[in-house]
Amino acid sequence: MVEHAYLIPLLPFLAAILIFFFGRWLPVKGALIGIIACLVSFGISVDLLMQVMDGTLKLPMEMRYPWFDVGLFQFEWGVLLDGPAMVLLVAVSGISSLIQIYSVGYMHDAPRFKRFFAYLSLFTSAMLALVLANNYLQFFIGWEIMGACSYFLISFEFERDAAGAAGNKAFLTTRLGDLGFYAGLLTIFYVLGTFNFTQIAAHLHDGNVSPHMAMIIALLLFCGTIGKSAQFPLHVWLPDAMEGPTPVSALIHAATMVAAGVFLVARSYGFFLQAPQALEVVAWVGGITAIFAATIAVAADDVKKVLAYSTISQLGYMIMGLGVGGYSAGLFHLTTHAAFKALLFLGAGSIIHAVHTNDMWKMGSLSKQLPTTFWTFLMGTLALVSFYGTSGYFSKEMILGAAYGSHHYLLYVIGCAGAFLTSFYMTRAFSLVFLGEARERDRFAHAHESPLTMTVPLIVLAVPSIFLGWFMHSPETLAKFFPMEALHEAAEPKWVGYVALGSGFAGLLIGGALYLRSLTLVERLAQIFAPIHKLLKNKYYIDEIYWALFVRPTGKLAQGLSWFDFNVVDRIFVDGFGWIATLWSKIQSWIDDHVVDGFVDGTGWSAMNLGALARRVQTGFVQNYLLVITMALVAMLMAMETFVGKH
Amino acid sequence: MTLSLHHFLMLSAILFGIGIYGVLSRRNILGILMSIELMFNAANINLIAFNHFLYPNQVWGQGFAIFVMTLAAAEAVVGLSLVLAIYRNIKSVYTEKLNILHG
Amino acid sequence: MFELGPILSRAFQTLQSWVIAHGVPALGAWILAKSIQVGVVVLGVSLIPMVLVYAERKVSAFMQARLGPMNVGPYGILQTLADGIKLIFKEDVIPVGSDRIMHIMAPMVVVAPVFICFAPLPFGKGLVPIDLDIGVLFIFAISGVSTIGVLMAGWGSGNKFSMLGGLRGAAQLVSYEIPRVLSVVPVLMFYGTQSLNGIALAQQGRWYGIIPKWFIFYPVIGQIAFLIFLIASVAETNRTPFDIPEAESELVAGFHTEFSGLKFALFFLAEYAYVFVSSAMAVALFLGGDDGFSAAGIIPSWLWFLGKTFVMVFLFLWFRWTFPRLRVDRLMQFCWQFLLPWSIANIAFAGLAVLLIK
Amino acid sequence: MNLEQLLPTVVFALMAGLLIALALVVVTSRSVFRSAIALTGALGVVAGLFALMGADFVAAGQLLIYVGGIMIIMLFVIMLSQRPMAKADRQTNDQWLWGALFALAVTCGLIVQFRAVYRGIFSTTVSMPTTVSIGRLLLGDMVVPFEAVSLVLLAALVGAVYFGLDYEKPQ
Repeated sequence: MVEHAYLIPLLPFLAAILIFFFGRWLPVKGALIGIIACLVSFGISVDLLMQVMDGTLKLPMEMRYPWFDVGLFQFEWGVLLDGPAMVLLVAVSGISSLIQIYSVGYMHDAPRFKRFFAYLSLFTSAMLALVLANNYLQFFIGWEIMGACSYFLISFEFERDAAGAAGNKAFLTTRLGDLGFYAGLLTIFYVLGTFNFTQIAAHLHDGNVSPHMAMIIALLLFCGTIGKSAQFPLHVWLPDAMEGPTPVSALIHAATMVAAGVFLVARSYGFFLQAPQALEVVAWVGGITAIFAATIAVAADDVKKVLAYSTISQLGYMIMGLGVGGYSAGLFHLTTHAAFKALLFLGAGSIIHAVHTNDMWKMGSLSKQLPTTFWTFLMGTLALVSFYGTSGYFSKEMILGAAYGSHHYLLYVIGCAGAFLTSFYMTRAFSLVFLGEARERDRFAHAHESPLTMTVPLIVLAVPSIFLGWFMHSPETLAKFFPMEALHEAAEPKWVGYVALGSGFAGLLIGGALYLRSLTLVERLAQIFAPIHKLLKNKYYIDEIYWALFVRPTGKLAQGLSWFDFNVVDRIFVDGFGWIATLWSKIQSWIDDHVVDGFVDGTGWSAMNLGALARRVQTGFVQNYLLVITMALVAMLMAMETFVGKH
Repeated sequence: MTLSLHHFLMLSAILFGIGIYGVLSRRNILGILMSIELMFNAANINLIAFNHFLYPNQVWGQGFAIFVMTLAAAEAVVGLSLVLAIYRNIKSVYTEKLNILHG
Repeated sequence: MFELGPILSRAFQTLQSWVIAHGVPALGAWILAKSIQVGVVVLGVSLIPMVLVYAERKVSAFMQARLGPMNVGPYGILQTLADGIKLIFKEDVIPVGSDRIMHIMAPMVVVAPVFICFAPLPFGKGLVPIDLDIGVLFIFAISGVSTIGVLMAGWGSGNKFSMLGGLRGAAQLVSYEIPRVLSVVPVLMFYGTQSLNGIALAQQGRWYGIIPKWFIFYPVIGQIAFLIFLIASVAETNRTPFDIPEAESELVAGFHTEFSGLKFALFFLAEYAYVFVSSAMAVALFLGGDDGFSAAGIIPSWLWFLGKTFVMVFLFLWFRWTFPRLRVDRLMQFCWQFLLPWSIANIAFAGLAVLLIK
Repeated sequence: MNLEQLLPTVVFALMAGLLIALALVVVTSRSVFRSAIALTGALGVVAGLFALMGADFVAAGQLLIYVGGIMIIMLFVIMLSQRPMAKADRQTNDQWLWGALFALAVTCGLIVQFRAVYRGIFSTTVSMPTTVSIGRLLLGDMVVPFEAVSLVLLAALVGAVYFGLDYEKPQ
């Protein structure tokens, strides 16, 4: 089976093509094909996973096939199957199948149904190809196809201006990061002459890369991660991307595309290990993103925006985990997060499907109307706030433990604060949506549970959200899937875990107390802390800052240049020259009038004849020019032959 | 007498010369384009002849000839659509009518 | 038992050695042998249209529940000959104000390539006139020359309708040439050769002992390629439903309005010869060439080939009485927006299939 | 000299004569349509020369691309921009004499050079079918120019469509 691992990305790709061209005539407009292809990929992945578990398949294993030659360099394509890739394969194909099943119900009567599923399939195949890639080139291809697909999917409802703008923003912002990634790729090829992961690892092991070069490469690659995984300076696109249909948000912004950025760091970990400063940068970017996004989520009103910011925040955790040396912790959190965040997004989709609004303040008490959604959403929430025993608990504990263990105490505190905020905003969202009283009677009355195609994926996803941690958290399993050279994994004291758990609980309690007991108190608090509230509501004015820093200055610069052109260039140079010319001509006319009056006729005559002569040259007749040009060319060649060509 | 490389080269030289004459002397833009095709073909004859007589075990010359043909096709397509555009605008395909740059 | 190939080659060898024995130099003997071969092919090419014209008239008659030509010879077999004689003796009209040279040359330019197209066709075992390594490309390249003839006819008639007919005809021929060539590419990819004989030979054999290994039986790819090739071939031979260039009701008779007598006959000869060449190509490329089912070769290979070819020809005649004519813009749309994408997609499928099989 | 060597020489002489005659018709004929037809013939003869030099694939390609493609488009344009029954205009411009002299000079120079340098180089090997090796070359060592040329063709297509748009009468 393993020699046919390339089928995993290939099947969804074929499905995408089939749906594109023949979707009209296929069952369920082609959606069935996409789902089946994805399920088969999932089956193959699970089969491989089983083989890994019972030890018949040794990891990592690599297969290489020649692709094309350019000069001396031979490019290959191939499959590299190692622990992280294995886990991600299962996660991506499984979640994607569920999301496609869910979409059948959710997109039910949307226009361009067929195209939607083609994009989903293509997107899945790109992500799977990226995960299986054994070289950076293939990785980059998958990465870019995903970028394009995310653009199509985010602006899927392009009739609305906001959706189109969001797609543009996501595309352009991630492009900024990709620029760095691309530069990094070029640097790698310049330094090592290969894109192959194993060969690069060997080079790194032999010390063929100087620490400085490694740092440059690592930071450039990290630019790609910042863009794709929505880390701090470039996180702005992800909340806007919520304009896309909810299954898209679940697929792109929970399980796959943003995970690609984290996966990139994991794949390039060798470079980062050579450059501790770069690792430090990674850790701090992750930490800042984690707390930063969590604070914004506290003030968001849109249920999808809350989840979006929480995604950014959790991605920050993963990046931070990788940055402080917790390789397995970061990837572990990536896996668990994929499951429960997909669940939460799909749950949110189910809610929106029922009440036709995103605003949490217009919901309330929905647990009575949407029981299945309620319970599954509850499980997802518990996993996200790392309630004891859920999958999120184990992975987040590991990250925080790694932060403490590697002596990043400040990051540890930030992490704990983030955990507190996470619990707080999730409790807030949960209470506003499901508990309390129904604030809009009409919506409440019309809300009803979603169809089976939507609820079944929720139930299926709820299982790993709760139990995945139990299966994977033992050090042996983690070592099997996320093997790493040991990096000062000092045993941290027990209280480290308890504090983290406690901060989560605190958030849970405070949030519950506030939003379940009295909403008036919440409003009072919002008034008291009005400036902060306003700041958070406006997302720290980041968009406005970017507008002011980058977009406006460009306009200003253009205006300034135009002013300069008009006032300086025109006034001083052009008019000045004009003045000088006038002066000169006055002098000349004086001389003409008074000194060379006698020669006027002669001058006029000669000027006229010179002009006529010059006029002869410009015949305005193309072939005449051509004749002269070819003659000159032949003359030049002959001259070269005569004077230079003597060997 | 047996065929030697210079026979083919001389033929291509003549063809090239005829092409040059056509380019320089035809009034009609279409005539110029056709003469350019003649010159392309002269070059192609040279490429194939060198390949055949000097490097008979390789096909690089033929590969280049294929590229020349492809580029000739591209040139002809763009050139002819330009001719049509010109014809639409000035209702003529004679070069001396295209003299608005005349000094 | 009745294979023509060995008999013919033995006859040629005998002839050649006899001639050499009588003092003719080897080159002269070779030229003589080739001339005889060429003569046979030319004669065959000239006879085939006569048969086809008769077949067409009979088939159309039966499809319309008529009798068709019955008077000249038994069952009207000699009708075509009589028509030919009539056309030869007709006055040859050259319109005033037309471009005389173009007018005279046009039918020749249309007809001449057809004869060359017969060269690489594998008529049976040992019956390939020239087994060219680039056979498929060669036929496409040579038959493309006929388009020039159509344009010459349109221009040389000095008649607006003729010119329009010529333009439309050439546009159609050039357009349909592309999907036609592309539809053959999967065949070439699978068999790795362009020689028609090689392709026909590669299709011998059976899957599970029953299904012949003809390209048309390759799942999906074979059928798509065959359909596109068939449709494009019908268009290339200017036959209904793609007979826009000579649509009587719209353009009088298109580019051959002004042609009469023998020149008119030449256009017809070219059309029917192209029908035959297209059918033969389809047989060699998709239907296994001379591969047959008879045990121990009771039915010789050339008969298999000709039989299949005439089945294909019948298909062409059948189309004429089944489909209505397309409008000219629909015709182009069908080519560029339907056939072309599908043939390219088919190439992609074939590439994948070849990759997966190897 | 034996007869096997004579045959290609005779064929070459015939083709060379025909080619030069047709090329002269191309540049001297008063009717553009006739020039184009003569050019078509000349291109066909060049294909024959290629076949004579053992380049069978390129010869077929020459026919397919030039005769089956470029020339047909050219004839199209001629038919769209010329009047068939009008009296043919003078087809040479005022500098034709200068052009002729220059072309003659270039031709003579080239012939002298070629005779001096490449005399007496004979073909030694028997020609083999070249399709396979050309395929390997185009997708092997020449793959980058191959892709680049496909881009050029795409650009040419887009350009042709752009120039062909009729701005006067939008639909």
